[in-house]
Amino acid sequence: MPPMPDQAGLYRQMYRIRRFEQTVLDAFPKGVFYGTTHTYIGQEANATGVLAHLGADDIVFSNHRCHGHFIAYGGDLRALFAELMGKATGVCGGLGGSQHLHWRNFYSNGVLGSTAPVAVGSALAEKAKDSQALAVIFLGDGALGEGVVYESLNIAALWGAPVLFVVENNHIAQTTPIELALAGDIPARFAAFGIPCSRLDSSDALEIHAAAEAEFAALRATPGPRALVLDTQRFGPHSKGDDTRDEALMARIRQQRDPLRLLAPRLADTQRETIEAEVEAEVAAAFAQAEADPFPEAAA
Amino acid sequence: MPPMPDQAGLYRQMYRIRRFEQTVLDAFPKGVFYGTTHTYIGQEANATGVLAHLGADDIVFSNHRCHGHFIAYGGDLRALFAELMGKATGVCGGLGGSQHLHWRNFYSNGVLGSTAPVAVGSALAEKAKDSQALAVIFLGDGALGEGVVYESLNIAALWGAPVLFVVENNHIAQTTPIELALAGDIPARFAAFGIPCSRLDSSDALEIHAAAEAEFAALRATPGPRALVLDTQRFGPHSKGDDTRDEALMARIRQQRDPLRLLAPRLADTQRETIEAEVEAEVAAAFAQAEADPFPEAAA
Amino acid sequence: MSTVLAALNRGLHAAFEQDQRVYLIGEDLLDPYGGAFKVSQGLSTKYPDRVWTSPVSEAALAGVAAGMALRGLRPVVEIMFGDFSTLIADQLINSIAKFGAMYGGDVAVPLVVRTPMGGRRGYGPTHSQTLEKLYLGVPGLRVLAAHALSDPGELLRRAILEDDGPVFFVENKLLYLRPLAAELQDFEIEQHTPPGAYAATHTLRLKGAPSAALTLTAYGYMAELAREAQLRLAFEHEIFCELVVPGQLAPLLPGGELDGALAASLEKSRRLLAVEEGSYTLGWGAEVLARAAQAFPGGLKAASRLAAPDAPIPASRPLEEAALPGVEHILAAVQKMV
Amino acid sequence: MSTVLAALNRGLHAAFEQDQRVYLIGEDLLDPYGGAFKVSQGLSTKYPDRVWTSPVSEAALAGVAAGMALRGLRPVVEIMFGDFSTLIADQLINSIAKFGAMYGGDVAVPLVVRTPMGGRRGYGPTHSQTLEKLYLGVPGLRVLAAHALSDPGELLRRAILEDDGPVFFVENKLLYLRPLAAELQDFEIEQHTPPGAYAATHTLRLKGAPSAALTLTAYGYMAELAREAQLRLAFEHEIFCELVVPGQLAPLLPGGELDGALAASLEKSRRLLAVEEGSYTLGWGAEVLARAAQAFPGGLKAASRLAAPDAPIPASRPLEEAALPGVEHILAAVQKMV
Ligand SMILES: Cc1ncc(C[n+]2csc(CCOP(=O)(O)OP(=O)(O)O)c2C)c(N)n1
Ligand SMILES: Cc1ncc(C[n+]2csc(CCOP(=O)(O)OP(=O)(O)O)c2C)c(N)n1
Ligand SMILES: [Mg+2]
Ligand SMILES: [Mg+2]
Repeated sequence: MPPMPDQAGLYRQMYRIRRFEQTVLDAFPKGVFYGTTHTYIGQEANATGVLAHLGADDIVFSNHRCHGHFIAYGGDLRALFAELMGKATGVCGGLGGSQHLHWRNFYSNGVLGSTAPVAVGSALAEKAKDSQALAVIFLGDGALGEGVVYESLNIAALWGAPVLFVVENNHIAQTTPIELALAGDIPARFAAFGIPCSRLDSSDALEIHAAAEAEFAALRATPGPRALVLDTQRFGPHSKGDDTRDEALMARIRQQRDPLRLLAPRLADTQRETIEAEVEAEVAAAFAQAEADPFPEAAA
Repeated sequence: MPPMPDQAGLYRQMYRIRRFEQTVLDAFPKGVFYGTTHTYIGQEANATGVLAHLGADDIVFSNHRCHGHFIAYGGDLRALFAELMGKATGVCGGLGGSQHLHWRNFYSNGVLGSTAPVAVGSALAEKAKDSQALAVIFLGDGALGEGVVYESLNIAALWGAPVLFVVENNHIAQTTPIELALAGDIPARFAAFGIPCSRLDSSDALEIHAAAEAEFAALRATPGPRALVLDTQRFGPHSKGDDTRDEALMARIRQQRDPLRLLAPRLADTQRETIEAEVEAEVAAAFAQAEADPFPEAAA
Repeated sequence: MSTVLAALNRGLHAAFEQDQRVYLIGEDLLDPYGGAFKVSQGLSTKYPDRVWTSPVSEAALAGVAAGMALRGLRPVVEIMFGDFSTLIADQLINSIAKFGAMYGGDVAVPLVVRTPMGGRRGYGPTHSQTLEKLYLGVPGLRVLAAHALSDPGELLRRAILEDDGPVFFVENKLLYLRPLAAELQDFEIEQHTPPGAYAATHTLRLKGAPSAALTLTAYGYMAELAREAQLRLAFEHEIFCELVVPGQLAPLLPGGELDGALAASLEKSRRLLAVEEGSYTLGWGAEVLARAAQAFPGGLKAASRLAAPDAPIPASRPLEEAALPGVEHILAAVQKMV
Repeated sequence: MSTVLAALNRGLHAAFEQDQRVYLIGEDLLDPYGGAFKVSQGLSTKYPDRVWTSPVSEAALAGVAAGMALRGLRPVVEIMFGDFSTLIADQLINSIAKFGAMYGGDVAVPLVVRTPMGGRRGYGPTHSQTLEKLYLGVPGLRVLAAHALSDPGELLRRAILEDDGPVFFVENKLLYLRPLAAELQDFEIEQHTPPGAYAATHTLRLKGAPSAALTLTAYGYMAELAREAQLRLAFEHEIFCELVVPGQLAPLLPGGELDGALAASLEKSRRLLAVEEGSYTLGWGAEVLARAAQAFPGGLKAASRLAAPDAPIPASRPLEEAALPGVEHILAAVQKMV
């Protein structure tokens, strides 16, 4: 029997993501940040539940909506704030900005789907080096529109790449509902390339943790790609203030599908409150530090 | 009950393709032709059986292996010979060459898979114009490696394009056997995008004719894409003299899967011989005419 | 006062109204959103059957439009960010731009790919590029660049309705909110339409200025900055320039000939500075300078280019500002040349 | 005598032998075929675990190689025809060439994309192009062009083993069967390696010739034709030229500076003809001429380019021959210039 997941740890991680993202959305109109942002609010359980199983050498490929992935990977809050502010202390020294992060074995890129073959290649490299490391790639439902994703599935299956495709299906791409963008069925798309795919409709970090555990175990036991489709909900706007969805529906969704709300009852109140207070302080400190950090200097 | 197919007509058409292609392969080393060529020998029943159902306004998209498609579409032998020779009287005045043909509603291109969205767009245009015309696109098993094909399947399904995808699965792409190039399953790839797909493993023109008849009927009755996978065999080299397959195996395949050999017993000997003699004369005349045709003049 | 954005939107509406064969395909086109930069707003409400919002599939979008155009429609494709035009490179180069000539000339592919380009918004390396230089040398493709000197909506309308070949239509993001043809009262403007083009080249002179010591040339949003520089050079430094702004970036005149308006200006000034937001090497300015060198074998007194460095565009504001050519950069470059 | 093809094949074998991190991915790589142009022959037999023959998926191949390179391998990608490099444009431009700088500089992407370019074989509009001009202005990407003057296999080996950034390696199809460094006895050859490069620029002078009246510059197979023209110009027309042949097409020197070898030659000849097989507009020659114009503000006596017209390459032999610059075209162009 696998050990019980660390519920308090999962809660803390999700709360860190939530508070980070809320801080970003709140501060953006004040001109503290620059550029664009895509927040992870509502989807925190995905990154948290999945990346809890990551080994030290495993690789993560992420997309435009990468803050949550980065934080769950273990990325530093101050460095992430700083990157969004364009500061010299940012994850990539301010060069990448919100969508282009790299730290250790974590890579994100803003061109949808373009990361799929890169993730497959990285997994194949680790296999060739016999390192036992594997790759996880997060894709949105929208990214499934890109052809290179299917080329990558085919190659991953043919060449036995140790890669886990995680589809975060929040049923929307920017403003386009999935019904207008995706014909057929997501798991069938993986199956058609001979890639085993499981699916979970949940915002419960424990359920996602368990589903991901099974995927990682299978992936470590048997080489070759696998897929996990996580049906989820995006609570906030696509980027900033660009949500065209029905407000009443969104209110209901936020009520029913909040990963924090779902996990909270499992923690003792005092424990939860301690975590929340600690995280508030951590996020506030990270934000303040990043704000005080210097901008990079342009080479002459 | 649909009327019986015109067996003699099918035989004649296939024989025309066969003799055309043999003439090309025989004459190429003599320097009569210039550039490249990909012959259709062994696959004649596909184009012939499928395109027999084409309406006058229907559209055909073809690939590098396009001579058979072009001839079955009704294209002129002399113009095709001339195009391969680079003559002014060629299908495209010598500009396109073997892989780039256009005549009436027939289009081919040499970039694998690139025709898929174009075919879908043409079908959508006809639907928008309410013309009742539909599009047929031929793809090889190898072209299924290209991502844009899957983008096109998705869009075709979402937007209800009246298009028939015909996959000619000859189990090889250039020199690469399908086992090294295609994971999973071809019909499943269409099904994953909600596209009905049927499959037939045959080189019998009558069987293919019947299968295509059902597809065309369904396509005309209900809008939306469909797919037909035809398992087949390429008898000749990929292009010229570049066949790396086992010769004994190929001999057996040529014995068992020859569309002409399969249809011949259905015709009276005299009828068959008459057809063959007529086609021999037709092909020889077309070749001679094309040879006598002038080259285009370069603009100064 | 109208903006470039409003003008483009009007141009699309006019095209839809005037010709039933006009269709729009792209991502997130439906109202109220109306496309990421709002250029397509109102169309899906007014013409629900002719606006097809799509999956995130740029290559197929371009190919689908090609098929529609081959069959007699006049599709417009919106690519959300010009950075993603790389995904349609094959369709553009090996299908769309080729069909006309490679099929022997009896096929037309009347379609317009519209896309925003450019930085200065901190969007980072994959959402800030000025990539049209990749397409300027593609045989069979017309490349137009919206600017604020005359109505870009009318240019777009003509590209959609009157051009029987494919058009790549570039819209700089910062141009969208610029007022149309504003503050031009200080300028004398000459318009010249190159042979085979329908987009005019504009030549701007300050009214009453002495003869120009230098010819600036720029397109799109860069022309706005160049115009500002032109004013400041005159008033702050008493350096008088002419500014030549092409609307059509490709094709250029056959045989390597220099555009007439530019040639006329250089004839007098003998100094050339080409300014662009794209990266330096093989940018638009390279072709401009090459043609100028061919046209003036005796040589110009000075010829130079200002462009972004050959590096990804940083997200950080100070880094991005330093990288992309601005008014100050132009002032400095011109001062060094005269 | 060795050919360019044999040299490239040797270079690949040497790279595989010298470094376990070298992998090859591409279409139809397995022996006995060994790739459509046979450059990869023998590798799959000798290194079966490191040669991965692939589906027809160019974009994914490039991306897979990027991932391999990020994780410490040194992959080589074979794209069967350079015409299909359009399919990897996004991976090249928005991933491969960007990762290094956009991630803040601590990431390396050591990979080589090898691909044949060029026409003169009647393959038609989608299999005959010379498209490297699309990639010469891509920040972060090195573009090398094999030529027959020195060992292109050694250049390839160094690109694979010693370069920590991405390389786009161009091989003209007609070059494959050219003998290596043949018939150079009539020439005095100077080699000059530009700063930051490892591919030398070669300057060719006819032994004992008087000072050059014109500088020819060309790369790849075009350099072979230019050399032939150089000889014929001397012997048939008594026109003496220097020929400057770069091995590295991009990046060029920062700040728009002209390559030293070219500058030195022009300093004397004051006439420049850039010759390339790609299509005219924004071809390689545009950047060469632009830099020359900047470097010689006083002007050259003549500056010109010879390139294919801005049109698809016809399949028909006489049309293709007329379209692609050949020796006769060079002779005519030079005679007009001196
Ligand atoms: C190739 C490409 N096309 C378009 C975009 C613009 N874009 C950014 S995010 C997005 C929607 C993505 O939807 P999805 O993949 O479902 O992720 P989500 O935003 O829902 O997390 C789009 C269209 C892009 N970044 N890349
Ligand atoms: C995009 C692209 N990549 C590679 C090629 C080179 N090529 C030409 S035909 C071919 C194999 C095609 O196989 P398949 O689609 O099965 O068709 P078949 O030749 O078997 O009829 C390849 C790889 C090409 N034409 N286009
Ligand atoms: Mg989504
Ligand atoms: Mg095949």
